Amino acid sequence: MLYVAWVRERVGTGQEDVMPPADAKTVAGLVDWLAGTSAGHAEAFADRTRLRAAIDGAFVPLDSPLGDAAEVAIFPPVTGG
Amino acid sequence: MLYVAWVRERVGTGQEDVMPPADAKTVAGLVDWLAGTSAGHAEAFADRTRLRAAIDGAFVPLDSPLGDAAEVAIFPPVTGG
Amino acid sequence: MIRVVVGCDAIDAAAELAEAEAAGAGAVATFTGLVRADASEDEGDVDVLELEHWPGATERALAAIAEAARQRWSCLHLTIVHRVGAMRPGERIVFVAAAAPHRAAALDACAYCIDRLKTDAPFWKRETRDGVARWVDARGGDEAAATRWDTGE
Amino acid sequence: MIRVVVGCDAIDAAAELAEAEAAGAGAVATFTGLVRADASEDEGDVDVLELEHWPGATERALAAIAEAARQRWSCLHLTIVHRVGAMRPGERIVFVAAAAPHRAAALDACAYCIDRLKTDAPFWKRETRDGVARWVDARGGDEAAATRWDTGE
Repeated sequence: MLYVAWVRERVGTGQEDVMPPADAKTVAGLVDWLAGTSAGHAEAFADRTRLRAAIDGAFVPLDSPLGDAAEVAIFPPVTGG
Repeated sequence: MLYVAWVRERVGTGQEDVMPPADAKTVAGLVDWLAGTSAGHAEAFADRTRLRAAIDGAFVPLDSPLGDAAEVAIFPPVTGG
Repeated sequence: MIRVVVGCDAIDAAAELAEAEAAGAGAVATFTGLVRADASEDEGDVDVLELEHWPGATERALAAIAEAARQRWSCLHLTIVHRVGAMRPGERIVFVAAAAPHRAAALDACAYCIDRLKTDAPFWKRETRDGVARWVDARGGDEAAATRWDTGE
Repeated sequence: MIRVVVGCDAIDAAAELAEAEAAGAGAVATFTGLVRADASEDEGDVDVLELEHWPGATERALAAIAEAARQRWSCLHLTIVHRVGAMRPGERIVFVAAAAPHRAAALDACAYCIDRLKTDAPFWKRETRDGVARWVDARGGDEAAATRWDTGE
Protein backbone atom coordinates (compact mmCIF):
# COMPACT_ATOMS: atom_id res chain seq x y z
CA MET A 1 0.00 0.00 0.00
CA LEU A 2 1.06 3.54 -0.76
CA TYR A 3 -0.54 6.52 1.03
CA VAL A 4 -0.11 10.15 0.01
CA ALA A 5 -0.76 13.64 1.45
CA TRP A 6 -3.35 13.71 4.29
CA VAL A 7 -4.20 10.04 3.77
CA ARG A 8 -0.58 9.27 4.70
CA GLU A 9 -0.70 11.61 7.67
CA ARG A 10 -3.88 10.05 9.09
CA VAL A 11 -2.84 6.44 8.46
CA GLY A 12 0.50 7.30 10.06
CA THR A 13 2.73 5.82 7.36
CA GLY A 14 3.42 6.29 3.66
CA GLN A 15 3.83 2.62 2.88
CA GLU A 16 2.83 -0.72 4.31
CA ASP A 17 2.58 -4.35 3.20
CA VAL A 18 -0.82 -5.90 3.75
CA MET A 19 -2.45 -9.32 3.33
CA PRO A 20 -6.12 -8.55 2.64
CA PRO A 21 -8.72 -11.31 2.95
CA ALA A 22 -9.81 -13.06 -0.24
CA ASP A 23 -13.23 -11.34 -0.24
CA ALA A 24 -11.59 -7.88 -0.78
CA LYS A 25 -11.90 -8.09 -4.55
CA THR A 26 -11.98 -4.35 -5.39
CA VAL A 27 -10.09 -1.23 -4.25
CA ALA A 28 -13.19 -0.24 -2.24
CA GLY A 29 -13.29 -3.69 -0.61
CA LEU A 30 -9.62 -3.33 0.30
CA VAL A 31 -10.31 0.13 1.79
CA ASP A 32 -13.22 -1.32 3.83
CA TRP A 33 -10.93 -3.93 5.29
CA LEU A 34 -8.05 -1.46 5.90
CA ALA A 35 -10.41 0.92 7.75
CA GLY A 36 -10.80 -1.77 10.42
CA THR A 37 -7.08 -2.22 11.02
CA SER A 38 -6.47 0.96 13.09
CA ALA A 39 -8.07 4.21 14.26
CA GLY A 40 -5.80 6.10 11.86
CA HIS A 41 -6.90 4.00 8.91
CA ALA A 42 -10.54 4.47 9.95
CA GLU A 43 -10.09 8.26 10.06
CA ALA A 44 -8.22 8.39 6.76
CA PHE A 45 -10.85 6.35 4.95
CA ALA A 46 -13.98 7.83 6.63
CA ASP A 47 -15.14 9.79 3.57
CA ARG A 48 -14.82 7.63 0.45
CA THR A 49 -15.84 10.50 -1.84
CA ARG A 50 -12.55 12.19 -0.96
CA LEU A 51 -10.39 9.20 -1.88
CA ARG A 52 -8.74 8.36 -5.17
CA ALA A 53 -6.77 5.26 -6.07
CA ALA A 54 -4.14 3.86 -8.38
CA ILE A 55 -3.17 0.26 -9.11
CA ASP A 56 0.46 -0.24 -10.06
CA GLY A 57 0.80 3.44 -10.91
CA ALA A 58 -2.36 3.82 -13.02
CA PHE A 59 -5.29 5.90 -11.73
CA VAL A 60 -8.43 3.74 -11.31
CA PRO A 61 -11.97 4.17 -9.92
CA LEU A 62 -12.52 2.87 -6.39
CA ASP A 63 -14.73 0.04 -7.65
CA SER A 64 -11.96 -1.39 -9.83
CA PRO A 65 -11.07 -5.05 -9.31
CA LEU A 66 -7.72 -5.60 -7.60
CA GLY A 67 -6.71 -8.46 -9.86
CA ASP A 68 -3.10 -9.34 -9.11
CA ALA A 69 -2.12 -5.81 -8.14
CA ALA A 70 1.39 -5.48 -6.69
CA GLU A 71 0.94 -1.92 -5.40
CA VAL A 72 -2.27 -0.06 -4.53
CA ALA A 73 -2.10 3.68 -3.77
CA ILE A 74 -4.79 5.62 -1.87
CA PHE A 75 -4.68 9.43 -1.87
CA PRO A 76 -6.84 12.60 -1.91
CA PRO A 77 -8.04 14.17 -5.17
CA VAL A 78 -5.06 15.85 -6.82
CA THR A 79 -4.58 19.62 -6.44
CA GLY A 80 -1.67 20.48 -8.69
CA GLY A 81 -0.74 23.40 -10.90
CA MET B 1 -8.27 60.55 -48.40
CA LEU B 2 -5.81 58.11 -46.87
CA TYR B 3 -4.64 55.00 -48.77
CA VAL B 4 -2.72 52.12 -47.22
CA ALA B 5 -0.72 49.06 -48.37
CA TRP B 6 -1.49 47.92 -51.95
CA VAL B 7 -4.33 50.43 -52.27
CA ARG B 8 -1.73 53.17 -51.79
CA GLU B 9 0.64 51.54 -54.28
CA ARG B 10 -2.04 51.25 -56.99
CA VAL B 11 -3.50 54.70 -56.45
CA GLY B 12 0.05 56.05 -56.50
CA THR B 13 -0.16 58.17 -53.35
CA GLY B 14 -0.83 57.69 -49.65
CA GLN B 15 -2.85 60.86 -49.25
CA GLU B 16 -4.89 63.23 -51.34
CA ASP B 17 -7.49 65.93 -50.85
CA VAL B 18 -10.65 65.40 -52.86
CA MET B 19 -13.92 67.26 -53.54
CA PRO B 20 -16.46 64.51 -54.22
CA PRO B 21 -19.80 65.37 -55.84
CA ALA B 22 -22.79 65.84 -53.57
CA ASP B 23 -24.37 62.54 -54.69
CA ALA B 24 -21.47 60.53 -53.16
CA LYS B 25 -23.25 60.05 -49.85
CA THR B 26 -21.59 56.83 -48.67
CA VAL B 27 -18.05 55.46 -48.60
CA ALA B 28 -19.01 53.17 -51.49
CA GLY B 29 -20.33 56.15 -53.44
CA LEU B 30 -17.08 58.01 -52.81
CA VAL B 31 -15.11 54.97 -54.02
CA ASP B 32 -17.27 54.80 -57.19
CA TRP B 33 -16.43 58.40 -57.96
CA LEU B 34 -12.71 58.03 -57.09
CA ALA B 35 -12.43 55.00 -59.41
CA GLY B 36 -13.15 57.33 -62.32
CA THR B 37 -10.42 59.82 -61.49
CA SER B 38 -7.41 57.80 -62.75
CA ALA B 39 -6.35 54.39 -64.04
CA GLY B 40 -4.55 53.81 -60.74
CA HIS B 41 -7.68 54.54 -58.73
CA ALA B 42 -9.69 52.27 -61.03
CA GLU B 43 -7.24 49.41 -60.51
CA ALA B 44 -7.05 49.93 -56.74
CA PHE B 45 -10.83 49.92 -56.37
CA ALA B 46 -11.67 47.20 -58.92
CA ASP B 47 -12.65 44.55 -56.34
CA ARG B 48 -14.82 46.10 -53.65
CA THR B 49 -14.84 42.89 -51.59
CA ARG B 50 -11.15 43.44 -50.93
CA LEU B 51 -11.58 46.99 -49.62
CA ARG B 52 -12.09 48.17 -46.06
CA ALA B 53 -12.70 51.72 -44.87
CA ALA B 54 -12.41 54.03 -41.89
CA ILE B 55 -13.97 57.44 -41.28
CA ASP B 56 -11.95 59.74 -39.06
CA GLY B 57 -9.97 56.78 -37.70
CA ALA B 58 -12.92 54.46 -36.97
CA PHE B 59 -13.43 51.29 -39.05
CA VAL B 60 -16.78 51.39 -40.89
CA PRO B 61 -18.64 49.25 -43.47
CA LEU B 62 -18.41 50.46 -47.08
CA ASP B 63 -22.09 51.42 -47.12
CA SER B 64 -21.66 53.86 -44.22
CA PRO B 65 -22.83 57.44 -44.80
CA LEU B 66 -20.00 59.92 -45.13
CA GLY B 67 -21.71 62.57 -43.00
CA ASP B 68 -19.23 65.37 -42.43
CA ALA B 69 -16.16 63.11 -42.49
CA ALA B 70 -12.85 64.97 -42.41
CA GLU B 71 -10.70 61.94 -43.33
CA VAL B 72 -11.70 58.78 -45.16
CA ALA B 73 -9.23 55.87 -45.33
CA ILE B 74 -9.41 53.03 -47.86
CA PHE B 75 -7.24 49.96 -47.36
CA PRO B 76 -7.10 46.17 -47.79
CA PRO B 77 -8.37 43.78 -45.09
CA VAL B 78 -5.87 43.85 -42.25
CA THR B 79 -3.31 41.05 -41.94
CA GLY B 80 -1.56 41.65 -38.63
CA GLY B 81 -0.13 39.48 -35.87
CA MET C 1 -2.77 47.75 -16.07
CA ILE C 2 -2.71 47.99 -19.84
CA ARG C 3 0.58 48.03 -21.74
CA VAL C 4 0.52 48.61 -25.49
CA VAL C 5 3.68 49.01 -27.55
CA VAL C 6 4.00 49.35 -31.34
CA GLY C 7 7.50 49.76 -32.66
CA CYS C 8 10.39 48.59 -34.82
CA ASP C 9 12.49 47.17 -32.01
CA ALA C 10 12.86 43.43 -31.33
CA ILE C 11 10.31 42.24 -28.75
CA ASP C 12 11.83 41.23 -25.40
CA ALA C 13 9.36 38.47 -24.49
CA ALA C 14 11.17 37.56 -21.27
CA ALA C 15 10.95 41.11 -19.96
CA GLU C 16 7.31 41.39 -21.00
CA LEU C 17 6.44 38.10 -19.30
CA ALA C 18 8.24 39.20 -16.13
CA GLU C 19 6.27 42.45 -16.10
CA ALA C 20 2.96 40.61 -16.51
CA GLU C 21 3.92 38.21 -13.70
CA ALA C 22 4.76 41.13 -11.43
CA ALA C 23 1.10 42.24 -11.50
CA GLY C 24 0.48 39.79 -8.64
CA ALA C 25 -2.02 37.51 -10.41
CA GLY C 26 -2.02 33.74 -10.01
CA ALA C 27 -2.17 33.02 -13.72
CA VAL C 28 -0.38 34.48 -16.73
CA ALA C 29 -1.09 33.35 -20.29
CA THR C 30 1.03 34.54 -23.20
CA PHE C 31 1.02 34.26 -26.95
CA THR C 32 4.06 34.87 -29.13
CA GLY C 33 3.72 35.11 -32.90
CA LEU C 34 6.90 34.49 -34.87
CA VAL C 35 7.64 35.27 -38.50
CA ARG C 36 7.39 32.01 -40.40
CA ALA C 37 9.53 31.28 -43.42
CA ASP C 38 6.48 29.77 -45.13
CA ALA C 39 4.21 32.57 -43.96
CA SER C 40 1.42 32.16 -46.51
CA GLU C 41 1.90 29.33 -49.03
CA ASP C 42 4.66 27.07 -50.13
CA GLU C 43 6.17 29.17 -52.90
CA GLY C 44 9.67 29.42 -51.55
CA ASP C 45 10.89 30.86 -48.29
CA VAL C 46 10.18 34.35 -47.07
CA ASP C 47 13.35 36.44 -46.82
CA VAL C 48 11.82 39.56 -45.29
CA LEU C 49 8.42 40.36 -43.83
CA GLU C 50 7.46 44.01 -43.71
CA LEU C 51 4.63 45.20 -41.57
CA GLU C 52 2.91 48.47 -42.42
CA HIS C 53 0.59 50.03 -39.90
CA TRP C 54 -1.50 53.13 -39.38
CA PRO C 55 0.24 55.13 -36.66
CA GLY C 56 -2.12 56.43 -34.02
CA ALA C 57 -5.04 54.25 -35.11
CA THR C 58 -2.94 51.15 -34.37
CA GLU C 59 -2.23 52.10 -30.78
CA ARG C 60 -5.88 53.06 -30.25
CA ALA C 61 -7.07 49.74 -31.68
CA LEU C 62 -4.70 47.68 -29.53
CA ALA C 63 -5.54 49.64 -26.39
CA ALA C 64 -9.27 49.13 -27.06
CA ILE C 65 -8.77 45.37 -27.49
CA ALA C 66 -6.69 45.14 -24.31
CA GLU C 67 -9.18 47.20 -22.31
CA ALA C 68 -12.11 45.07 -23.52
CA ALA C 69 -10.25 41.92 -22.45
CA ARG C 70 -9.25 43.40 -19.10
CA GLN C 71 -12.85 44.25 -18.25
CA ARG C 72 -14.44 41.06 -19.60
CA TRP C 73 -12.11 38.70 -17.72
CA SER C 74 -11.20 40.93 -14.76
CA CYS C 75 -7.53 40.85 -15.68
CA LEU C 76 -4.95 42.54 -13.49
CA HIS C 77 -2.67 43.16 -16.45
CA LEU C 78 -2.81 43.06 -20.23
CA THR C 79 0.16 43.50 -22.54
CA ILE C 80 0.09 43.76 -26.33
CA VAL C 81 3.40 44.41 -28.09
CA HIS C 82 3.37 44.48 -31.88
CA ARG C 83 6.38 44.92 -34.06
CA VAL C 84 6.25 46.89 -37.31
CA GLY C 85 8.76 47.46 -40.11
CA ALA C 86 11.08 44.81 -41.55
CA MET C 87 11.55 41.42 -39.88
CA ARG C 88 13.18 38.10 -40.69
CA PRO C 89 11.82 34.56 -40.17
CA GLY C 90 12.09 33.42 -36.56
CA GLU C 91 11.73 36.94 -35.15
CA ARG C 92 8.82 37.84 -32.88
CA ILE C 93 6.09 39.86 -34.56
CA VAL C 94 3.55 40.01 -31.72
CA PHE C 95 3.45 39.24 -28.01
CA VAL C 96 0.34 39.16 -25.83
CA ALA C 97 0.25 38.55 -22.07
CA ALA C 98 -2.81 38.38 -19.81
CA ALA C 99 -2.59 38.14 -16.02
CA ALA C 100 -5.67 37.15 -14.02
CA PRO C 101 -6.52 35.50 -10.71
CA HIS C 102 -7.48 32.20 -12.40
CA ARG C 103 -6.24 30.32 -15.41
CA ALA C 104 -9.39 30.27 -17.54
CA ALA C 105 -9.61 34.08 -17.46
CA ALA C 106 -5.94 34.50 -18.37
CA LEU C 107 -6.11 31.96 -21.20
CA ASP C 108 -9.34 33.37 -22.66
CA ALA C 109 -8.21 36.99 -22.40
CA CYS C 110 -4.96 36.13 -24.19
CA ALA C 111 -6.76 34.20 -26.96
CA TYR C 112 -9.29 37.02 -27.33
CA CYS C 113 -6.59 39.65 -27.80
CA ILE C 114 -4.71 37.74 -30.48
CA ASP C 115 -7.91 36.81 -32.35
CA ARG C 116 -9.17 40.38 -32.23
CA LEU C 117 -5.97 42.04 -33.30
CA LYS C 118 -5.87 39.85 -36.40
CA THR C 119 -9.04 41.56 -37.64
CA ASP C 120 -9.37 44.83 -35.71
CA ALA C 121 -5.89 46.35 -35.79
CA PRO C 122 -4.57 48.16 -38.87
CA PHE C 123 -1.55 46.08 -39.84
CA TRP C 124 -0.68 44.95 -43.35
CA LYS C 125 1.97 42.35 -44.15
CA ARG C 126 4.22 42.30 -47.21
CA GLU C 127 6.50 39.36 -47.87
CA THR C 128 9.61 39.31 -49.99
CA ARG C 129 10.62 35.99 -51.59
CA ASP C 130 13.47 35.79 -54.09
CA GLY C 131 13.51 39.56 -54.28
CA VAL C 132 9.78 39.80 -55.14
CA ALA C 133 7.52 41.59 -52.65
CA ARG C 134 3.80 40.85 -52.39
CA TRP C 135 1.06 41.85 -49.99
CA VAL C 136 -0.35 39.03 -47.88
CA ASP C 137 -4.06 38.31 -48.33
CA ALA C 138 -6.34 38.23 -45.31
CA ARG C 139 -7.33 34.77 -44.07
CA GLY C 140 -11.03 34.01 -43.86
CA GLY C 141 -10.45 32.07 -40.67
CA ASP C 142 -9.34 35.21 -38.88
CA GLU C 143 -12.80 36.77 -39.15
CA ALA C 144 -14.38 33.59 -37.81
CA ALA C 145 -11.89 33.41 -34.93
CA ALA C 146 -12.60 37.00 -33.96
CA THR C 147 -16.39 36.81 -34.20
CA ARG C 148 -16.62 33.71 -31.98
CA TRP C 149 -16.01 36.06 -29.07
CA ASP C 150 -19.14 38.03 -29.99
CA THR C 151 -21.49 35.13 -29.36
CA GLY C 152 -20.37 34.25 -25.86
CA GLU C 153 -18.28 31.17 -25.13
CA MET D 1 9.60 17.56 -29.00
CA ILE D 2 8.29 16.94 -25.52
CA ARG D 3 10.01 18.47 -22.50
CA VAL D 4 8.80 17.48 -19.02
CA VAL D 5 10.56 18.64 -15.86
CA VAL D 6 9.50 18.06 -12.24
CA GLY D 7 11.80 19.47 -9.60
CA CYS D 8 12.47 21.75 -6.65
CA ASP D 9 14.34 24.44 -8.57
CA ALA D 10 12.83 27.80 -9.50
CA ILE D 11 11.31 27.72 -13.01
CA ASP D 12 13.20 29.78 -15.60
CA ALA D 13 10.23 30.85 -17.73
CA ALA D 14 12.32 33.00 -20.07
CA ALA D 15 14.62 30.08 -20.90
CA GLU D 16 11.66 27.74 -21.35
CA LEU D 17 9.90 30.20 -23.65
CA ALA D 18 13.07 30.65 -25.70
CA GLU D 19 13.39 26.89 -26.09
CA ALA D 20 9.77 26.56 -27.23
CA GLU D 21 10.27 29.40 -29.73
CA ALA D 22 13.38 27.72 -31.10
CA ALA D 23 11.25 24.81 -32.33
CA GLY D 24 10.57 26.83 -35.48
CA ALA D 25 6.79 27.16 -35.14
CA GLY D 26 4.90 30.35 -35.97
CA ALA D 27 2.92 30.41 -32.72
CA VAL D 28 3.88 29.81 -29.10
CA ALA D 29 1.34 29.89 -26.27
CA THR D 30 2.41 29.71 -22.64
CA PHE D 31 0.79 29.49 -19.27
CA THR D 32 2.51 30.37 -16.01
CA GLY D 33 0.92 29.52 -12.68
CA LEU D 34 2.17 31.53 -9.70
CA VAL D 35 1.73 30.85 -6.01
CA ARG D 36 -0.99 33.18 -4.76
CA ALA D 37 -0.99 34.58 -1.25
CA ASP D 38 -4.75 33.98 -1.05
CA ALA D 39 -4.48 30.54 -2.62
CA SER D 40 -7.77 29.09 -1.39
CA GLU D 41 -9.94 31.41 0.73
CA ASP D 42 -9.49 34.67 2.56
CA GLU D 43 -8.32 33.36 5.90
CA GLY D 44 -5.03 35.21 6.06
CA ASP D 45 -2.10 35.08 3.71
CA VAL D 46 -0.24 31.95 2.74
CA ASP D 47 3.34 31.98 3.98
CA VAL D 48 4.50 28.76 2.37
CA LEU D 49 3.00 26.42 -0.20
CA GLU D 50 4.32 22.88 -0.24
CA LEU D 51 3.72 20.59 -3.15
CA GLU D 52 3.91 16.85 -2.65
CA HIS D 53 4.00 14.58 -5.68
CA TRP D 54 4.38 10.94 -6.58
CA PRO D 55 7.80 10.56 -8.14
CA GLY D 56 7.80 8.55 -11.32
CA ALA D 57 4.03 8.60 -11.73
CA THR D 58 4.16 12.42 -11.97
CA GLU D 59 6.61 12.46 -14.85
CA ARG D 60 4.64 9.73 -16.65
CA ALA D 61 1.38 11.64 -16.21
CA LEU D 62 2.85 14.92 -17.49
CA ALA D 63 4.52 13.22 -20.45
CA ALA D 64 1.22 11.52 -21.35
CA ILE D 65 -0.63 14.86 -21.23
CA ALA D 66 2.03 16.59 -23.35
CA GLU D 67 2.10 13.76 -25.88
CA ALA D 68 -1.70 13.78 -26.19
CA ALA D 69 -1.64 17.55 -26.83
CA ARG D 70 1.23 17.25 -29.30
CA GLN D 71 -0.64 14.71 -31.38
CA ARG D 72 -4.08 16.32 -31.17
CA TRP D 73 -2.92 19.78 -32.25
CA SER D 74 0.14 18.78 -34.33
CA CYS D 75 2.45 20.74 -32.08
CA LEU D 76 6.14 21.02 -32.85
CA HIS D 77 7.01 21.38 -29.19
CA LEU D 78 5.37 20.93 -25.81
CA THR D 79 6.91 21.90 -22.48
CA ILE D 80 5.51 21.17 -19.02
CA VAL D 81 7.63 22.22 -16.04
CA HIS D 82 6.16 21.69 -12.57
CA ARG D 83 7.80 22.70 -9.35
CA VAL D 84 7.51 20.60 -6.19
CA GLY D 85 8.58 21.17 -2.59
CA ALA D 86 8.30 24.46 -0.69
CA MET D 87 7.42 27.72 -2.46
CA ARG D 88 6.50 31.26 -1.48
CA PRO D 89 3.77 33.53 -2.91
CA GLY D 90 4.77 35.03 -6.26
CA GLU D 91 6.97 32.10 -7.26
CA ARG D 92 6.19 30.04 -10.36
CA ILE D 93 4.62 26.67 -9.65
CA VAL D 94 3.91 25.51 -13.21
CA PHE D 95 4.88 26.54 -16.73
CA VAL D 96 3.38 25.18 -19.95
CA ALA D 97 4.46 26.10 -23.49
CA ALA D 98 2.98 24.87 -26.76
CA ALA D 99 4.50 25.64 -30.16
CA ALA D 100 2.46 25.03 -33.31
CA PRO D 101 2.23 26.33 -36.86
CA HIS D 102 -0.94 28.34 -36.09
CA ARG D 103 -2.22 30.21 -33.09
CA ALA D 104 -5.42 28.27 -32.39
CA ALA D 105 -3.48 25.01 -32.09
CA ALA D 106 -0.88 26.52 -29.78
CA LEU D 107 -3.50 28.20 -27.57
CA ASP D 108 -5.70 25.10 -27.32
CA ALA D 109 -2.80 22.74 -26.68
CA CYS D 110 -1.55 25.01 -23.88
CA ALA D 111 -5.02 25.28 -22.28
CA TYR D 112 -5.51 21.52 -22.59
CA CYS D 113 -2.25 20.75 -20.79
CA ILE D 114 -2.94 23.03 -17.84
CA ASP D 115 -6.54 21.83 -17.51
CA ARG D 116 -5.50 18.20 -17.68
CA LEU D 117 -2.64 18.43 -15.24
CA LYS D 118 -4.96 19.91 -12.62
CA THR D 119 -6.87 16.61 -12.54
CA ASP D 120 -4.59 13.96 -14.03
CA ALA D 121 -1.21 14.58 -12.41
CA PRO D 122 -0.42 13.43 -8.86
CA PHE D 123 0.29 16.70 -7.05
CA TRP D 124 -1.04 17.66 -3.63
CA LYS D 125 -0.82 21.17 -2.18
CA ARG D 126 -0.37 22.08 1.48
CA GLU D 127 -0.55 25.69 2.61
CA THR D 128 0.90 27.17 5.77
CA ARG D 129 -0.81 30.27 7.22
CA ASP D 130 0.21 31.69 10.60
CA GLY D 131 2.23 28.59 11.24
CA VAL D 132 -0.71 26.22 10.60
CA ALA D 133 -0.44 23.80 7.67
CA ARG D 134 -3.48 22.41 5.88
CA TRP D 135 -4.04 20.38 2.74
CA VAL D 136 -5.80 22.18 -0.09
CA ASP D 137 -9.12 20.69 -1.22
CA ALA D 138 -9.68 19.88 -4.87
CA ARG D 139 -11.83 22.35 -6.80
CA GLY D 140 -14.91 21.00 -8.55
CA GLY D 141 -14.28 23.33 -11.48
CA ASP D 142 -11.04 21.55 -12.31
CA GLU D 143 -12.85 18.33 -13.23
CA ALA D 144 -15.23 20.27 -15.45
CA ALA D 145 -12.36 22.14 -17.11
CA ALA D 146 -10.54 18.90 -17.84
CA THR D 147 -13.53 16.96 -19.13
CA ARG D 148 -14.56 19.69 -21.61
CA TRP D 149 -11.68 18.44 -23.75
CA ASP D 150 -13.30 14.98 -23.92
CA THR D 151 -16.38 16.22 -25.76
CA GLY D 152 -14.65 17.88 -28.70
CA GLU D 153 -14.27 21.66 -28.85
